[in-house]
This record gives sequence, C-alpha cells and structure tokens, in this order.
Amino acid sequence: MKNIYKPDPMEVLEVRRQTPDVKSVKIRFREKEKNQNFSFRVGQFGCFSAFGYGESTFNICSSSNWKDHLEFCFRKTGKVTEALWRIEEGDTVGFRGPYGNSYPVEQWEGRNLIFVGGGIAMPPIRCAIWYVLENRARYGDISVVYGARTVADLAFADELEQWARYDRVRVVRCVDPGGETSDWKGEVGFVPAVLERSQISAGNSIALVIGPPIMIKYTLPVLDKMGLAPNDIYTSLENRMKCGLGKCGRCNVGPAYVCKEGPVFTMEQIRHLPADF
Amino acid sequence: MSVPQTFEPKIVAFVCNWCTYLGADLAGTNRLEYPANVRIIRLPCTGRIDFNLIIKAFELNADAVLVSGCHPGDCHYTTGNYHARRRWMLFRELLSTLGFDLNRIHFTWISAAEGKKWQQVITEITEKTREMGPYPYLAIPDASVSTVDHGESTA
Amino acid sequence: MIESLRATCRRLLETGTAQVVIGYGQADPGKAVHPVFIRRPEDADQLTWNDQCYPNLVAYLKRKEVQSLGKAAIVVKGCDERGLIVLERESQIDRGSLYVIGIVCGGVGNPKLDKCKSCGAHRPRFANEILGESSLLQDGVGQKWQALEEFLTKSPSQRMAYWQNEFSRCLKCYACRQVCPMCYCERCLVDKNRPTCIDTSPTLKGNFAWHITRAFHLAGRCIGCDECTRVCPVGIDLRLLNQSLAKAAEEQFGYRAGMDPQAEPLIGSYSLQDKDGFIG
Amino acid sequence: MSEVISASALRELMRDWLRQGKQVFGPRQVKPGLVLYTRLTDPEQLLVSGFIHPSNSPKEFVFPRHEVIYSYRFEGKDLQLLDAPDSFPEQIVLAVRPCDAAALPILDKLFNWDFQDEFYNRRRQATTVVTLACLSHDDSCFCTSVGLGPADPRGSDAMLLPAQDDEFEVRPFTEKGEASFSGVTRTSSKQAGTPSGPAKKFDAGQVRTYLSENFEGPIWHDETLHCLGCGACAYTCPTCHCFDIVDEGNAAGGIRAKNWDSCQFPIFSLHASGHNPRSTQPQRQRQRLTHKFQIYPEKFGDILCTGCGNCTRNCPVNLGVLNVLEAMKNGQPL
Repeated sequence: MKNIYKPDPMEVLEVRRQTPDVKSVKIRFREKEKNQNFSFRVGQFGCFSAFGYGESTFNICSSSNWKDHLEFCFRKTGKVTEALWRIEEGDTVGFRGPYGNSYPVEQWEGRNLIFVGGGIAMPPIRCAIWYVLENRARYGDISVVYGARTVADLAFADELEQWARYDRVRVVRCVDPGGETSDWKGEVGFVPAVLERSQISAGNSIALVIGPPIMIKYTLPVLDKMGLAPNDIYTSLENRMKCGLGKCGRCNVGPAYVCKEGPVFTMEQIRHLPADF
Repeated sequence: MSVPQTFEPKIVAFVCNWCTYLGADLAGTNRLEYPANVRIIRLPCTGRIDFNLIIKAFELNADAVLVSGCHPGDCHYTTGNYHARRRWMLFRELLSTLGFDLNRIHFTWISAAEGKKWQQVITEITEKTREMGPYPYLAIPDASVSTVDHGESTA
Repeated sequence: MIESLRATCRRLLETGTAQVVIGYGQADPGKAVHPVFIRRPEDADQLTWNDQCYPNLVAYLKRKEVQSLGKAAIVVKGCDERGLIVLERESQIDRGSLYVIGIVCGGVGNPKLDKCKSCGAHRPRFANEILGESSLLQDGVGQKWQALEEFLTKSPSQRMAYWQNEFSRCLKCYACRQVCPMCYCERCLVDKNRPTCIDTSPTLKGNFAWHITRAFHLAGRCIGCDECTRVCPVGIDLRLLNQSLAKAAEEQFGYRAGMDPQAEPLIGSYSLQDKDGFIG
Repeated sequence: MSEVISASALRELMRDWLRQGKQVFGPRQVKPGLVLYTRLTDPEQLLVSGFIHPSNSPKEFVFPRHEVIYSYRFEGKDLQLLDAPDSFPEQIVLAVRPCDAAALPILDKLFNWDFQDEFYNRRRQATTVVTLACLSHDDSCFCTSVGLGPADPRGSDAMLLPAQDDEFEVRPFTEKGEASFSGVTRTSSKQAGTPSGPAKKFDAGQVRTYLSENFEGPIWHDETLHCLGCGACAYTCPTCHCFDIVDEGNAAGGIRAKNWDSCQFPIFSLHASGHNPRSTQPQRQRQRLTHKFQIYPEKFGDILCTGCGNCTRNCPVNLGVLNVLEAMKNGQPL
C-alpha cells in the first residue's frame, strides 16, 4: 500500500554548524536507486524526521542540479530540531517530499535578480542562488542582501564569499547595530535600510525576499520605491505544517494552503489573501 | 492468573539523592545483596518526584514502583519530603478510585545510614511482587464496551 | 432580580467601575443561555439569570482576550465564587480590581444538578454586591459524596475496568480543561513536548495519563463545579475523580478548596502531623 | 410498493453480519442521556429510534482518532520502518444519520486531492453505510440550510426509512447497499412517508459572501469571544478532519501516528518561533467557520458542514456554527 505519510530513510553525509543555533545537513537516500530517480525544483520543501521525536518541514536548501544528495538547514527551536541537532554523520533521518510549488526560475530568465534575506531565511534563498549561478548565462545581474543579528548568526557565510566571486554578482552582508565584530567588513544596519542605501539598480528585476515578518514589512516599501511591481516580488511563506500534503488543515492563509499553492507566493498574490499570517 | 516460573518483576525505584540513594549505595559498598530487579532512578528530592513519573513507570511495564526519600526532619531541602508526603496521601486516593493496585506502589523513608533497610525493602517488594505476578496496567478491557477499537501504541 | 442585575451592570459601566461585565445572556427566552461580555451600558439588557446559567464564568478571567477588555465585573454563583478564592490565593487574580456580582442561587439545571443538592455555598460570601432572594435549597442537605461512595463499593479491578471503558471514549477534546476555572496554565503540561510527558494520542494509555494529570493537578484546588463532567461530549464522569481528592482533602486535612480565603493552599503547604502510616 | 424490513429482522441481519466477521458500528445508548456511535457486538445494542443525533460522529470509523501510520525500530544505528496494518475488515456503519453519511463523500475529496491517503481509502472501501432517515429534529439541526435533508441519499449505500409497525422501508442506492439487504426484505404495499426536515435557517451562499467580505469584521470578537477553545465541536463534527502527526516512543523504537487535531487549540498553528498567526480565540473561530463555508467550497465544491448540529449540542457554552451564522444574520439578511 502506498503510504503518503511514510518517510524514506536517509543517510546523513555531513552536518555543518552554520551559526550557534543553526545547522545544515547533507543527506542521501539509503535506497540507492532513489538517489537517481529523485528530483525536485528549487523552492520546494520536504518533511524531515528525527525518529522518535517527529517531523518538521524545511526548505530543501540545495540546488536542484545536485543529483547525489540534498540538504536542509534548521534552527534549534523545538522538540524535533533539538533531536536533529544531535545527529551525526552516518545517522539516519527521515525525508518525504518534495512538496509545494517552486520558484519560477524559467520565468526569471533574462531578468536581474535581487535576493533579500534575514537570519534563518538564508536556506530557501541559497538553493535559488546556487541554481541561478549554475545557469549563470540565463540571468542578469545578481544582488544578494543578507543580514543577521550578529556576525556569528550569518548562515552560509563561506558561500556568501564564493558567490561574490562570480561575474556580475554583488553580495551585501549586514548585521544589526551592535552585532558587528571589530574586524567586520560588511554593513551595519537593518536589512531594509541597507538594501535602500546599497543603490542596487532595479531595472528589469525580480526580487526574492524571505525573512521575519517585520523585515518583510519594511523591505516592501523599499522595493516599491525602487520600482519593483508586486508581481515581481516573491517570498516563501513559513506556516506550521504537519502533513505537507494539503490534508492536515493548519497551514492555510485564507483559502491558500501554503503546502500546496505555496510556499512561494508573489506579493501580488499575498495582497489578495486575508491577513492570516 | 498463572504466572510463568520465569517471571522476574521489574521494579522502578524513584529515590532522593541525599538519603535513599546513599542508603542504596551503602548497601552496595557493604556488599549487602538485594534482588537485581530494581531499577533506581535518582532525583534531587522526593519533593521533585512528580506523580507522572509513577504513571510513566507503569506505562513502561513496571510491576511495582517504590518511592523513597529522607525521613521526616532529615530533608536536605528542609521540607521537600513533607510536601511529598502530603501529595502521596492524596495521590493514593486518586489511584485507589481509579482502581490501581496499591500493593504495587510503595513508599518508604530510607536514610543514608540504612543500607540494611534498603536491602530489606527491595527484597520484600521483589518477593511480594513476584507472588502477585506481572501488573497488567491497561490491559485492554472487554472490547464490547469500548466505543471503537483503536490500536494501542506498541511503543 | 434580572432587572437589578441589569441595573448594576449599567451602573458599573457608566461609572467606569468596570469596563466589561462578564455575565450570562440569552438572545430570546427559550434560546440557549451563553456567556456574554457587556461593554456598553445600553447592552445591559442582554444579561439574564435563570437555572440554565451553568458555566462558571471565572474560567474567562484567565483568558488574554478577556483580560484585554479592561477592568472586569463578573457574575458569580456561590459555588463559582469558590473559584475566585482559589485563584486569588494562588495569585492569579487581583481581587481588588475585580468587581464581583454575587447571585444567590437556588441551583441550576432542570432537574437540579447533583452538585446543587449538596452545594454548601448557595449564597456568595465575598462579592462586592449580592443579588437575589434566599435560595430555594438549603445549603448542604444532599449527600455530598453519594456518587463516589457508591462507586467505591466496586472492587479495584472493577474500578479499573470501569475507567478503561470510560477513558476509551475520551476524544482528548480538552473541554474538561478549557471549561475549568482552575486550569489556567498558559501552556498545559499535555501541550508541552520537551519532553513529552503525556502521550497526546487518544489511546487508553494517553487518556489515562491525561485524566490522572488533570485530576491530580486539581487536588486540593477543585471547587466541585462539575463543569468538566457536564461538558464532556462522551459522558465521562470526571466528577468521581475530583471528588475522591476533595473527599480526601476534607477528611484528612479538613480542607475545602475556595471556602476559606485565609487557608493555605493544600498542596502548597504541609503539616508535621500529616499521617504517614502508609510509608514504610 | 416498497421493500421493507422489520426491526427484528434487521437485528437478525446484523447478527449474521457479526457472525460473518464483519464489524458493525451504530448508535448505542451508552448511558442515560447519552447516545454515541460505537462498535456494536450484539444486535440488542443497536438503537434505531428515540434519539435525534448521537453526540459523536461516525467519521472515526474511516478516519480514526488515532491511527498508527508506521512503526520504527533502531538496532544500533540501523533503522527499520515497519508498515502499519493496511488491510481492514469489512464493516457496516448502521443506522447513521443522513447528515453523517453525507460527510463521507465530502471527506473523500480532501483525502484524495493530489495525494491519496490509502488508510482512509481502504477503510472507506471496506465500509458499507446504512443510513436511518430522520423523523424528527431539534433546534440544533440545520441540514436543510446546507443543501441536505432528513432523507438525503448522499454517502449512503442504503437507507432505512421508518415506516409503521416497527418496520423500515429499505432503499438501496449502491451495489454494496443492494447486496447488504438482498433476500432479507419483503415487498410491501406500504411506503414510508417523506420526512420533513428543520426549516431553513440561513443561505449558505450568502454566508460565503459574508465571510469573504468580513475577515476583519467585528462579528468575530463580538460573537465568539466566549468560545473556550476546546475541541468538542471539531471532534464530534462529521466533517472536521484536521490532524496532527506525532511520534511516540523512544530512541529504540516507537510509532508515528496521525491523531485528530482541532483549529480551536492555540498550539494548532503556533510556529516554532513563537509567532502564532491565529493567536486569539475569535481568530480561531473565524478559521473554523471560514474553512467550512468559504475555503472548502472554493477548493472542493462542497460546504464542509452537513448541518448535524453537533457543534451546538456539544458546545460547553452554547456557541456552535449555527449561533455564529445566526449572529451574522442579524448584521444583514442571510
């Protein structure tokens, strides 16, 4: 019997500590054939299990071009993530997915891309960044504005530097005032303000904005001032989910089930949803 | 109920860190033999021994539970055991109304010097429980009275 | 009686003594009685009083949504008032900022509920204002522990079988918890998961753990309003569990929750004289 | 002309089903004043008259309140996933109210859009639904307001309509229903009357419009503040289907299970970050009503409510769907 709730056992290949409370994990299917047959689109998410503790939903933060493994990233905040925090290389976790819609990366071709992220929001941006870098020729200028509370809270800090070395890529890193270290070379300030003063040319641009609600709230007017239409601004919503399959009934924002019609929405779509998040 | 000869009761002892645990320790260092049926769980004080722990022990198939701490007046935290005593007085009433077998739940005061008493208590409880046989906590009742059959967790 | 209740409500709202009056309302005679939150003097006529006023409104005082309405006045029956006393003793309410409208109650339900026959608190004692006539019922004439004592004539294994049957029906809807004026924890133990102390599943095991916890967390605190039993959609007689603890509290410690505003909370205190014959 | 079966023949039939190893569920007087749908092991337990609506719903016979979806075992670092039982005995849900039966085709859509929940589907396939038409109703009933009625055939494999002399007219609607009663009915000249349902209390289309226009309306705070936030409505509702997925066990082994859940609980939508999109009870009531009368119709074409009235009957504070909808009516004609 096909059991839509049953995860696949995944071998943990690598665990990387990103920040004091964020880890990223590289996994692959224990069943070898599944590694070949599995595919997903960037922006989709999965349900990840720590057996005996439960399941949590995270974005698949690796690029869909990487065939031999996938990655997820989490912050230690609850029962499941505390259990995942303890896993090591060689352990088994569960995965089911991919679920939800994805970034319309084909539609984005030929456009300039602006990625704006805050804190733990880096993973769902990271998969998109790697994807477009691997298909570099199809996209215009790429700007990344990423901020966290402190320098230590910047996830994928090493990759930020890698991205900056690509052609026509600009990476702006920032930390909240007081979060800088003495050798900090990035910006100091909140993401919306840093975005504004970064003078990113916004013509023909698509923006992907992911972060805490307060960051998004203040970033939208900046993007508006830069001339981006709500249709060209994307985000990925994070609502509590259990099934990821459109059944358990908790992730909806008005009529939109985040696990099915989302998690990726344009600001235009969100404008038509009730303020239920 | 016929009890197989091989039945070895599982006994869970919740003990306080300052008296009973040391009493059990003393029994060990004095080489006083007592049945290996007891699993000791050490907590700071009897005042910390939440009733849920007792229930949990039965859920995990304990055949008897012992709760033990310092004698009145001896609590390391002055009054923890007095609070515990009052709670147990009430908790026993609740368990009795629920139909728990109170012969499966034991309370004692055992001091750090009473290695001998620890040995006696554990031996007695083990023998008594062995006689009574396994404790079928929540064995499924007559299915006809249940609204639905919903499978019990096997965990 | 109803008129003076409405007049009191109007007065309290007009003078600013209270910003909200928590009482019982009824859309039309014959329609169901339900709790109402009156915030404008002109709405005072929504208030009513009759023998269908079951809920113990004290349960609302713990709710953030209600607290945000401002200074409250609350309509209580004598039995409900015991809840206020427990909450005050446990530092959950500021009695000084609460206006209590006590109603002398002749018992609720038709026929009268069991609890009303042995209530012992028909007349509120500490309300700011007491409305209504002397009660139809005398205080405490009924057999207080009758249901429990009958139940305890069963053998332990019969009792266990009884509860297994009862709890097998439990859906874990938590109506018993939500309706209880004493269940004010911001996050109930059963909703906590680090660690998971009580299985959330509505299995026999999870249901036993839940009901034992619910009952024992009310030890020495339950005021016997029996609301948990009234609201249970699958008819579990939770009252028996509450009563066994209340009876023990009364017989072993001479303690009745919510009767004496000065008494130390039962579980929060101890005595050197507490009997420990059962402790080896 | 009609096919009829006497009450005693119905019990005999039920006895046969039990003998054949089929599971039978139906209304039963559990204690004075309380009728529940339960598993029945003796035909005498079956109740066919004298009640309006049981306090629970029969959804749990296809969507159990607790369902193990698999178990796991660790031996060292080796993980074993063990499938939960996936074959279910044939079962007959007998003498259920038409409103309860109508909920099943509605739930079929949810459990089968895109991803198919085979636990649900297999139980559903193993189930024969025999409804008992309603002769009476109470103040909480409102099936006629959501397009159903006291003898509506939706979701029924066969229907029993009370006729005179302790007999029931049997109307099969499906092959399953036909098979269940073949050879046990007799032809009669009598025909059961058409029962009348409760008067229509609101217009569901207008409710939907109202909901879409009043997301921020004052009605939620004004009319649902007294909701206590329990799950009595959801857990006794034939259509509420929200669930939780939990692990129970330890590092050595355990189960993963699907348990009923309710949008009325504060932790239902609580994020790990502590943020809660529906942090107040009126917001949670709005979710429940909107899900039933706007979201579900929009997505699946059916109202997620069959008017059984259980939410009103079981509400500790007399709230329930009907009272909220009636309050809307006071705001504007519905």
